Amino acid sequence: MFEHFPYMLCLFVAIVGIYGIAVNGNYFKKLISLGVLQAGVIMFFIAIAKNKDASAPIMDCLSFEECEKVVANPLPHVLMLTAIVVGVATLSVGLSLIIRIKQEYKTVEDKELQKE
Amino acid sequence: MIKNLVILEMLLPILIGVSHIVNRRAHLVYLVTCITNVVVCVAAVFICIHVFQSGDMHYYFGGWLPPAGIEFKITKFNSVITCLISVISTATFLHGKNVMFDEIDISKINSFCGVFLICLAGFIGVLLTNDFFNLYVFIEISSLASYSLISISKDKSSIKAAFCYLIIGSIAATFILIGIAYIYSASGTLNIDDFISKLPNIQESNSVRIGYCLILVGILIKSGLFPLHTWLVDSYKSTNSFIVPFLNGTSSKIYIFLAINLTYLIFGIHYSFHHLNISFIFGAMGAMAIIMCSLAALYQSNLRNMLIFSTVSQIGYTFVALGLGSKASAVAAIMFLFGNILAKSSLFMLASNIYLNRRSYDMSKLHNLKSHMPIVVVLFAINGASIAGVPLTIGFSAKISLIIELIKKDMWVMLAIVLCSSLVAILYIWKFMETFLYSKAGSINDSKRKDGFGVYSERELYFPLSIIAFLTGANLICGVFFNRFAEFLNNLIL
Amino acid sequence: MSLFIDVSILILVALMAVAVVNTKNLLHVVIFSSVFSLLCALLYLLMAAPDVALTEASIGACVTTCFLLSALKYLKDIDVRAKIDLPALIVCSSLCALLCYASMDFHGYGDQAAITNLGAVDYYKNNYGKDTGLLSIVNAILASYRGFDTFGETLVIFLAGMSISLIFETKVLKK
Amino acid sequence: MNNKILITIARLIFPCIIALGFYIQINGNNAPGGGFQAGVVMASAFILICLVFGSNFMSKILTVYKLKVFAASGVFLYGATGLLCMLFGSEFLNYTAIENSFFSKQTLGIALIEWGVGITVFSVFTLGYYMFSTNGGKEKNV
Repeated sequence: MFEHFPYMLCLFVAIVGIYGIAVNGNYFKKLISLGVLQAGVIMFFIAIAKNKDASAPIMDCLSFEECEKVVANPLPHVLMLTAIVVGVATLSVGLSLIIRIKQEYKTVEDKELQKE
Repeated sequence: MIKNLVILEMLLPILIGVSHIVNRRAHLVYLVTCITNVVVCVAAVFICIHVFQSGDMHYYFGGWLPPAGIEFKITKFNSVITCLISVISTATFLHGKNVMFDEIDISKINSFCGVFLICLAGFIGVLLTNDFFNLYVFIEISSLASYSLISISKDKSSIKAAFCYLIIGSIAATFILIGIAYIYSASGTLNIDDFISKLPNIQESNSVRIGYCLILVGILIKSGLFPLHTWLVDSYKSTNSFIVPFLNGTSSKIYIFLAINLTYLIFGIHYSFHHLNISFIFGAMGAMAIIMCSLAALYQSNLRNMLIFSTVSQIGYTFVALGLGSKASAVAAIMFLFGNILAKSSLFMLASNIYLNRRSYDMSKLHNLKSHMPIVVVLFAINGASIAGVPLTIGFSAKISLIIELIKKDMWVMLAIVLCSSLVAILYIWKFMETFLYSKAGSINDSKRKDGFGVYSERELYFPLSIIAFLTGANLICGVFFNRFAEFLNNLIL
Repeated sequence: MSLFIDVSILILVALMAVAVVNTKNLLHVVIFSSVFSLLCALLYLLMAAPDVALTEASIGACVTTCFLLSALKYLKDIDVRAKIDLPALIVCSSLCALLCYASMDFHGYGDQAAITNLGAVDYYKNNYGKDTGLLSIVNAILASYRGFDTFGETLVIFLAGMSISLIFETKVLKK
Repeated sequence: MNNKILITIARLIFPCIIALGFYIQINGNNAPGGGFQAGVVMASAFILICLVFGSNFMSKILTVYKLKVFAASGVFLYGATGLLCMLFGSEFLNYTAIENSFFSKQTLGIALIEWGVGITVFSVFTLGYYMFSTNGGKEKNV
């Protein structure tokens, strides 16, 4: 059970993000909770890629046989570079929408915006 | 040579869309985008013919074979859907010149067309890709593009709707990403064909089951099934009426294609219907969608809201057909997909033309339309008939094959729901047809109408109406030659 | 021992995530989210992922905080703290329990005999030098083996830029 | 914001950040780095200028239109490299087709790719910050 503990913590961070989106009425805090959700998923992928006392997947020579060393799984790292950048792109588009909502409706609270 | 055509179909919209930032003349941008759409449509048709002649096509990016590199797999099923998507996007663009220049201000048209083309490329990528993570990247491209397309309109509530769509869409995409994480850790590969070959010996593990459910939930949110459809109603209600036919024809329908692909082709009927009982989920949510949204459509006095709610109820029909778990029911679902794409997109185009003439979607202002726009009323009748399921249209053949399947599985309650809801569908289509045909005593008659403040009479709209007539003709042809069409769909899914 | 360090940093990150979600003042939320990103970058470094750590530190901590702080100018700081919403708490905790139960099937944290280390990763390890001539396997995969993903991602960034300029330029003043 | 201390420090730091950005970009092959991180570091240099010297000064150097053209040229560079490989007869993004004696195996194609990504990321994040701080160019503060 204990060696699955990191996976559970990463999933806990993702669930805290979902809880934040559900509970917070303020659109700004919903967006930041969305960032927390995506960070949780990225941690989950990187935890899958970890090998016991592995070093970074950057080799010292061009063929793996010569400079053999325990290396973390490089594939999830590549996927997560994409996921981080996608998260920032969504966050910046959401932020510009929030600013326009604030200028048009004078408020960013969910309750007041539902009234219209 | 044909292999490079796949890349042309994918890359040309991206490069042209990116280059739209540079030139600022709106009419030139509009023209170039129309040409690009037509070229993509022609390329899609060529690929479709080639695939039907010589079987599936594989394209390995960077020359790396599947487990290492990314792969596009063009089968019969997704090449036909790609043709349909590009036909709808070409029709939206060719028909929408007046609507676009009326609704979107000139300075934003070049960025609008650029984002539109990248959105189209994203949808084509979602259809053709054969790699889980590449699927997530293209889902993210197409949804990020549709957030900004939705947020541009004269009505300020489109900004709020775009933000809600962004939050819900990002949660759905993150669910798909967690699902991919579970499937990757269980099977070790990201390639879909590789995963299918490894599925039999990892069927029992929980992580594959949870991964499958998470991806399915993400896809259901994005396809706008009943309990998760609020973002769809809000965003289509408030956005500019140029983009609604395109988004209705492509964005939610592609995720229905993904649902069909996931349950029937990747995981197979045995796994999805006997290992985990998803027929209950599809059936229950589909039935709720049909009941609630057809009744909601009945009480709408606004033409566009009625069409939106009838779209959500049509999605409900598709998922009821999907929930039955046999190949014939999958064919019925695809028929609903075709019918909804063709008929509902042309209905939304007609609504935007009516808006150009009457400057309002409200029923009180749409009286006596037949005297001003007779062709629009005729086309509305035909497409409305296809939605309601009147004979000689795709809607009818889809409903008949669904009813046959329901009788075979003797699900009488569901049969009752489908029958009475198609009755309700006829009612709400007739409600608007009646307002078009008869003029109310107190309604504004044509003498007092203020022509000239941007009101388009029908003479100026002949070309857009011919586009809609083409779509309606395709609808009718497939409806009339019902058995050949059904047999054509049958060999789509082997 | 290394497992103990990873878990302790993860607990710190989880506490910071709870802090980000439950704080009342918006300025504090932005600062906490920046600290959260920095802790994530440290965590990725410990999990032998320097590329992801560099990206998370630069994008997550620096640019996101700049965007959020410059956006705070338009919003007023104080927000009413949401009281603990019991139904949401129950749903989220049951979802968390479900996902954690499913993750019990995974290979153990750091287990080298995992299925994810076979297959495509073996191919990358054996001929990253022959094919691409780069020393860093992550960049070899990022640029050439899965180069189409990176192309899609460049498109996502380009789309973000276009959407920001589309959404903001409402009434562009004619020069 | 004509605070002397900030201006002198900004003048000193700016070239160092740009140099760090180029280092990360060029050394992306053999060390953790690459297009995304380099683009962000260079964008942070220009955000520093926007903060210290005000967005008026910034818009003199890099107007919104120039940044958009940079972003478009980055994606174009990426797509053109892929098409170049297709012209030489192999698949899209297969850099062995454009191999070069000076650059070893695929590093020429990969370098072009990384530069395209770096330019796009740099221009999008600088454009984003400029839009947020000046509300789309309408409130040009000092």
